[in-house]
Amino acid sequence: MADITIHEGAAAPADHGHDDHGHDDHGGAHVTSTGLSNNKLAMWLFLGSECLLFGGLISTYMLYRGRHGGGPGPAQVFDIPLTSVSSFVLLMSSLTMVLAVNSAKRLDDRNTRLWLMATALLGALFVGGQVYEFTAFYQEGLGFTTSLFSSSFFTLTGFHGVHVTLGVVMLIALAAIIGRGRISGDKAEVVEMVGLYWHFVDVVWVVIFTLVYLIPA
Amino acid sequence: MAIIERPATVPAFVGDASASPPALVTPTAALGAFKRPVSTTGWKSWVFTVDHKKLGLMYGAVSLFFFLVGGLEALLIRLQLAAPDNTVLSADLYNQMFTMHATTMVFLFVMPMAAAFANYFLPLQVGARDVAFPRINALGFWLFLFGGIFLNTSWVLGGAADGGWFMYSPNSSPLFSPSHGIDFWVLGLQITGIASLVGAINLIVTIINMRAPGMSLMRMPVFAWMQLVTQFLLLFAMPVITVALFLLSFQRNFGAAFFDVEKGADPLLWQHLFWIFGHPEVYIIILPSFGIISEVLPTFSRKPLFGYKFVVFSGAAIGTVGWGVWAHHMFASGLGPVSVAVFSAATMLVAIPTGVKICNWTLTLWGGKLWFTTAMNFAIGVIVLFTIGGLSGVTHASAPADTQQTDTYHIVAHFHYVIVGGAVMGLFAGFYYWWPKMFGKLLSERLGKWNFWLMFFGVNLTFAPMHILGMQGQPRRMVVWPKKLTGEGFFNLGFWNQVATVGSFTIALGVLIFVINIFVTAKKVEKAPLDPWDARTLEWMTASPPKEHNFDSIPTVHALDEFFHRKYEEVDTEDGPRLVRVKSAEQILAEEEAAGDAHIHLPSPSYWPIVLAFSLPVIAYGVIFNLMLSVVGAGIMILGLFGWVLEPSVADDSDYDPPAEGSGPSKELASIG
Amino acid sequence: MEQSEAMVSTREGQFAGRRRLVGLAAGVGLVLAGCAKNAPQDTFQPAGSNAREIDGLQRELFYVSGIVGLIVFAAILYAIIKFKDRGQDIPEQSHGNPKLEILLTILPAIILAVVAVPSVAAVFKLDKKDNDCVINVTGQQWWWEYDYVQGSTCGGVEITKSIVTSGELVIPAHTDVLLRITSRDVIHSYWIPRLNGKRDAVPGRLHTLRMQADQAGIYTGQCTEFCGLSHARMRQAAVALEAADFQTWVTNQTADYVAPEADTLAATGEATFVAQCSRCHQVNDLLSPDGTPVLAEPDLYVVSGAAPNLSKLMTRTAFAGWTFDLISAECRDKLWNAPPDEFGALYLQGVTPECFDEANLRTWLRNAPAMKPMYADPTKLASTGGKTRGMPNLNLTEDQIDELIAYMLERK
Amino acid sequence: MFTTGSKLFFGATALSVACAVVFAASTGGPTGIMGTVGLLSLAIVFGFLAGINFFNADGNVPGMQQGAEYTAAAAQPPVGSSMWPLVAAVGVAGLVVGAVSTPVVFKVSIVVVLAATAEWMVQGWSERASADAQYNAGVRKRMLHPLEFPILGALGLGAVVYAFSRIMLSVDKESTPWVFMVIGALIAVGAFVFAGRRNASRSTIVGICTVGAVALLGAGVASAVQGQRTIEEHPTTSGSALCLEGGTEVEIDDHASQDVSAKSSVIANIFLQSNDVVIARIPGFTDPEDNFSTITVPRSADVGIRFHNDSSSPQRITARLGTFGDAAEVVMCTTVVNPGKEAFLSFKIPKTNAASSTPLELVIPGVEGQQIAIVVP
Repeated sequence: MADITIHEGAAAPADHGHDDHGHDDHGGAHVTSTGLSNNKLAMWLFLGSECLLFGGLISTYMLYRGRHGGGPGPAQVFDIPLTSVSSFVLLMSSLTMVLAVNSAKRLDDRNTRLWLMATALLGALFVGGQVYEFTAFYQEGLGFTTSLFSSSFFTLTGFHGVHVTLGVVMLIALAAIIGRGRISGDKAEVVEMVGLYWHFVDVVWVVIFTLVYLIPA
Repeated sequence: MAIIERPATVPAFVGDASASPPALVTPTAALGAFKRPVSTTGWKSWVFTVDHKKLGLMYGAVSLFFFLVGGLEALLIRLQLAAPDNTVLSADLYNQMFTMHATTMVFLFVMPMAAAFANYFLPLQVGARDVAFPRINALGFWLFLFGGIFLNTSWVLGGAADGGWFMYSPNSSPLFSPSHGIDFWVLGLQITGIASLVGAINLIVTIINMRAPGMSLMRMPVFAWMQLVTQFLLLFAMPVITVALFLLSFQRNFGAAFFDVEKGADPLLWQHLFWIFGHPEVYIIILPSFGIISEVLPTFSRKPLFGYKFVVFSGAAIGTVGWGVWAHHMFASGLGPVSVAVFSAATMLVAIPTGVKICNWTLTLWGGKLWFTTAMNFAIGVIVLFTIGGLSGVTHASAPADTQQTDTYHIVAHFHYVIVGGAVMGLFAGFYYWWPKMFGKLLSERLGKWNFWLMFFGVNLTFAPMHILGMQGQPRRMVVWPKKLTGEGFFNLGFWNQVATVGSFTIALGVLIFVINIFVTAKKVEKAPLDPWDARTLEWMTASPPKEHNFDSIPTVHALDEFFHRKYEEVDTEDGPRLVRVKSAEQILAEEEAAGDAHIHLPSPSYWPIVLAFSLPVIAYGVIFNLMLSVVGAGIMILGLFGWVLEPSVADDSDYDPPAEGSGPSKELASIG
Repeated sequence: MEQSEAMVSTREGQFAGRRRLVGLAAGVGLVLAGCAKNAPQDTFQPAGSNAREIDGLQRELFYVSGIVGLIVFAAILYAIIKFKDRGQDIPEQSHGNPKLEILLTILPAIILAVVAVPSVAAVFKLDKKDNDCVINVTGQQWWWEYDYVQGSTCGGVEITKSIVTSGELVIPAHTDVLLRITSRDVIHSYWIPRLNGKRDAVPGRLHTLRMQADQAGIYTGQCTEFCGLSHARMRQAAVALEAADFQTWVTNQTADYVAPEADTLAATGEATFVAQCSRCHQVNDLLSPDGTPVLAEPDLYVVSGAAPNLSKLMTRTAFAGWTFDLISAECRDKLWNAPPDEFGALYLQGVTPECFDEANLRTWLRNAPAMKPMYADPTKLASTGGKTRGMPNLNLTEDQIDELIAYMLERK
Repeated sequence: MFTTGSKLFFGATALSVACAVVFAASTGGPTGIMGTVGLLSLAIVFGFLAGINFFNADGNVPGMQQGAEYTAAAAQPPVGSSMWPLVAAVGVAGLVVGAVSTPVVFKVSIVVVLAATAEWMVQGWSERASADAQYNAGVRKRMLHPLEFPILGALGLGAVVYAFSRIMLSVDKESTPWVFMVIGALIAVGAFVFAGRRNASRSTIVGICTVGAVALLGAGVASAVQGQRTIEEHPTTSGSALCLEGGTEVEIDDHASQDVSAKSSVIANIFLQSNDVVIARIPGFTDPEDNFSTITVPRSADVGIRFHNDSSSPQRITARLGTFGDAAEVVMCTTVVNPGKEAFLSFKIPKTNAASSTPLELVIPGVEGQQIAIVVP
């Protein structure tokens, strides 16, 4: 019985193991119609969809940012120096993420894990900063239900915070899985995928930081 | 002959027990739980399956069930409206009924039924062995099922949603709709929304990345093209409704201010978000049906689709322009004249690609050799009914005219012609066309004709009078209509209301006959021929129903309508060139089998999709009744997610028990990885 | 023509074709001949300049659509008869004809451009806001309230004193009137089909809509944006009056309160009204027994914060969201069908004892929520802090109802 | 088939059902419902696991029987050591301590005991799975990793977030960016240093990281104990005193004009002209220059006016919305608007003019004798 029959002049189709989440147990890259791996394509599509999610939330915020009734408004509560630092920390984490992807491509497990953990820590720091910011705002009289401004602000930045948190969980899990050698296939691609997500979350934050914090000030 | 590999354990307990027993126990005995589910028969093979065909069938069965539910709701609505000041339904129940009728039909029937066809036939049409992410595919199905069930449990848990499927704020706020119905609606749609989103990503990747060698995008069947456009629309439309639903549920459940007018909220925010989703949604509903009839019409006309490229590009154009017209649902909302004028003009623009499609279908019939099967009847029915719906749509693309027509029965007539006449009839064309492929048996054509004509007349009888009702001043969403506003003469509005009610029961009769047809066909012993319609596309180039791995060898594609061109060749005769059949479907299949691949790995079934999907309704019930339950649900979800992530897509050898009978050569362990 | 001859001459295979033709013919016939006569809300019978503008556009659209539809159906019909499988050869596998396709793309584009231009023009034409008469129209669950903006000059009558009315919008004929539409709770939509298209009443926003009636008469309408439980029972009418009649109407609306004669049933009714109804319903200038003015406070009892002003209830012909008639069916028909020159006089009579249809009002006073579904069950008002949406059941005795009806009959 | 696993889960299912019944019977009120629902959910989860286990084992009776002598306890390799008994013991001790001291310790101990029991149970079970120790470890991992990973990850993330936010809340507001920067820089620099020194021993890195983590956590806990700095609520612009007195508050909010998004929705435009005369213009009337001194507003409806400050000084508009009954006068105002700017004010008047003991009007504090009467019919 013949092994995989390759038709004349044609690449072998993706005939085995259409894996989710990069668990390629067969080794060897898949041949896809576009040459782009399924996982990466799916991640791009997902991020495209996420753009509209944040687009909707940002639009809501832009519509409502001036409507704070008698409650505190953006000019009163925002602490621009702090948020600038936290934005910078998040941007730094993008840098460490790039280094993680580089290490993964060089098949350097040790540094991959190191950079992943550094990225995760910076991300956790950002989330911590957001928790601090929310707590402070709340105590300054800006509750979730106070005004349209507050509801849309907390929803927008909260959604972003949840995305960062999920990203941190992914990074930690990835570092752990690499450590246990559970990824037998193309590690670099998995790291790259998480990296794509992480960069996306950072870019969204740059947009939010600009539109929410900087422009009204 | 190709086989699906089923690794044996090392070593296997097979055959006689007296042989010297091997040293280790079998995985099942040892592990019990947490063996991967690998059975190919029985209920486990369905519940844990990741096979796109099984999932497609389950999608179909479940949406058909919801179709009957939604239809029942429609009949109750029509019964209530059969007489002036009728009392079949109370006002409260009526409001719930029309809300759930629309929600069920759109989200639980037409969309998932299109997903059923996409699941089953996209991989077959593009020559793949499965979708790109089979477990995500399973997740999508279970989310849809659980979301649908969740949504409908509201009937017994304090009443269903009563704000209309458009759920305009502030009528949807707790002050004006205190029952939990809207909470169920919001969370149910979130759950089915996730299903649509993951399904969209999966199918797009499948279409873009997993086409058979030689199948360039412009050699793809139109159904695959229309699904590609649909899935892109879903990909971008779903997050918008997700945002809207989040805002609403934060308002209802956590006191956020988004739609609180006293705090300065603008109720039009909801309308914009809803319709930015809602209008692409219209094309999400209709494009799969366009795809189906673009398969059916050429097959039964025995010639290729007229202007393939134009049909494809007009589909893509509809998908693009469809994003810029949402505000035509809001012409009476007070947007201001400039926006109204712009959106009015943009809306008319959408009519152009739609017109192109209708012309191309008609021209596909032109000069063909038409075979009027039931599938063909339904497809032609789509052209006719959709044309009516499209043209009445043009009458309210004009904003001033729309201010008279919107929220009247004229609109109800318009979109039912489009959705029932366009989408649902198209899906029925798909049933009759692909049934032999899915089940290996032909649906009865005799019952099918009854089914078609009852539905065709029923649709016209129900919805044509609604044009008149609307233009003569009967608004929508009215539990009663008063005698004093019906006018005079025999053809007064009361008469047309009764005609519409009779029509709705005619449609119901048609659907009943379809259901009967399913059972009659299931009892039938006679098998369908391999290629009953002399079809044109790849899905017919395999067994009926297809083997688990779809194709023994992945076909190489040389042309649009590959299968047809393998069967027919042009031969020169004295009367000029003639198409002559050179091969039968059976011969082609035999060739493919002979060249079959030996080692085909299919992804293994998995527990995790259903576990993960199950967690979401638990969380949702928690949001409504008690957040502690949400915590439990979140726990299940995290468990499911990590279980999923840590699970290889192909089961370990050790998960397989020894094959039941002998370890013949076809079952022997192939080398893995 | 040609197609149908082809059909007649073809003997075989008309199964599909003939039915389709019959269906089509029936459909067209229905649309042409099947309309109700004198439907009060018929958009094809405009009675004012704005509605006429829309009607012209609408008819053009229907003709264009109809013709295009007929051409498409004829082509389909021809194709399915002509090209039925009669054993002919499998046709040439042609993939289309680009030139034809481009033509078929441009053609609809031209047709649509033809209808788009007048549509866009009409949008701006209908949006003009130059008026001397402005009326606030406020929707709430489930009725409409009107008040006339001070400083307006309506049909030559200057509005200097507040007029608050509900259900029936009284406007001068031949005059442009601007409605400023808003809402107190959810979104409603104001629609008088024979005078103009609809405009949503959105809380927190103010939308304008012009009304103009060619002649005196009554033009009915309904709320057309789904607004909750009793959406179907939220109706309204516009009543156009000639200038002199309108002057009379305004004078009557702003006239001083006339207390019932002492010791009549109506006088007892006044006391009952003060005790039972005046919490929410205002009767202008009504005094309580101790001489203080009686001021309704619907904001304390009703979610929307408003209840219909009953000072001149019997000048209107229907109540409770203009759903239930105050006058008998014969009187209603007579009024609705009155010629324009007689209409004003007939309308200004208000509800006369001969025409009064007591049954509706009586049933309403016995138990309003049973007659029109409303959220007024005191045990189920947790989410609104005890406020009702609509009128609750007041558990009035039959005697009290008699008194109230007697009192109400004099409010005109 | 009743395998070891299925027996365990059937037992757990039965136990949780029993617990639910007992709990439902013994505890009333919302707690009772909450707890019962929780326990029943647990029962469903266990039932599900039991079901999988039970049904999946059914095809393999012969295998089990044949292999019985090899799966019997005697045939098993000796079991390894386990830390879980110790952890469980500590947990039980914590329970006792917590019961007499603080509830927090008690609750934490419950979690510890439960976690230890679960781990112990699975470990014990997996060690009997087969004779192959490596294989057994795989079985254990497969079962527990989906639980352990997320819990440990969440704990780690939660600890960092908690500690850091507590530190930030306790230091001065001015210092927060610096603290943030320093901790962020430490992480980044640390990562660069470790990445460069490939020869650094694993234990060194782990040691340094541990010290860092302990320091962060310690600082966090210390900050939490010390308590946060005082954070004051922002004053709000409502309140009649501020509105009626004129003058300026500390911050002028030019962005208040962003409120003016629904331009078509204002019931009147109020202009403070350069000569300090106040006029109202009402959209909709033929002559846009018609100046009104009254505006008619429907009662109980949210309406908006737009205030245009065409004068040369910063001004605000104040709406005096009546005095009803014994309540104080209702007064609303915009923030102070700079010359040439505009602001939006929306209000809702619940009752008619007649019900108010003070006039309803729009005034500019500091500009005398100019008002627009509000008519509420």
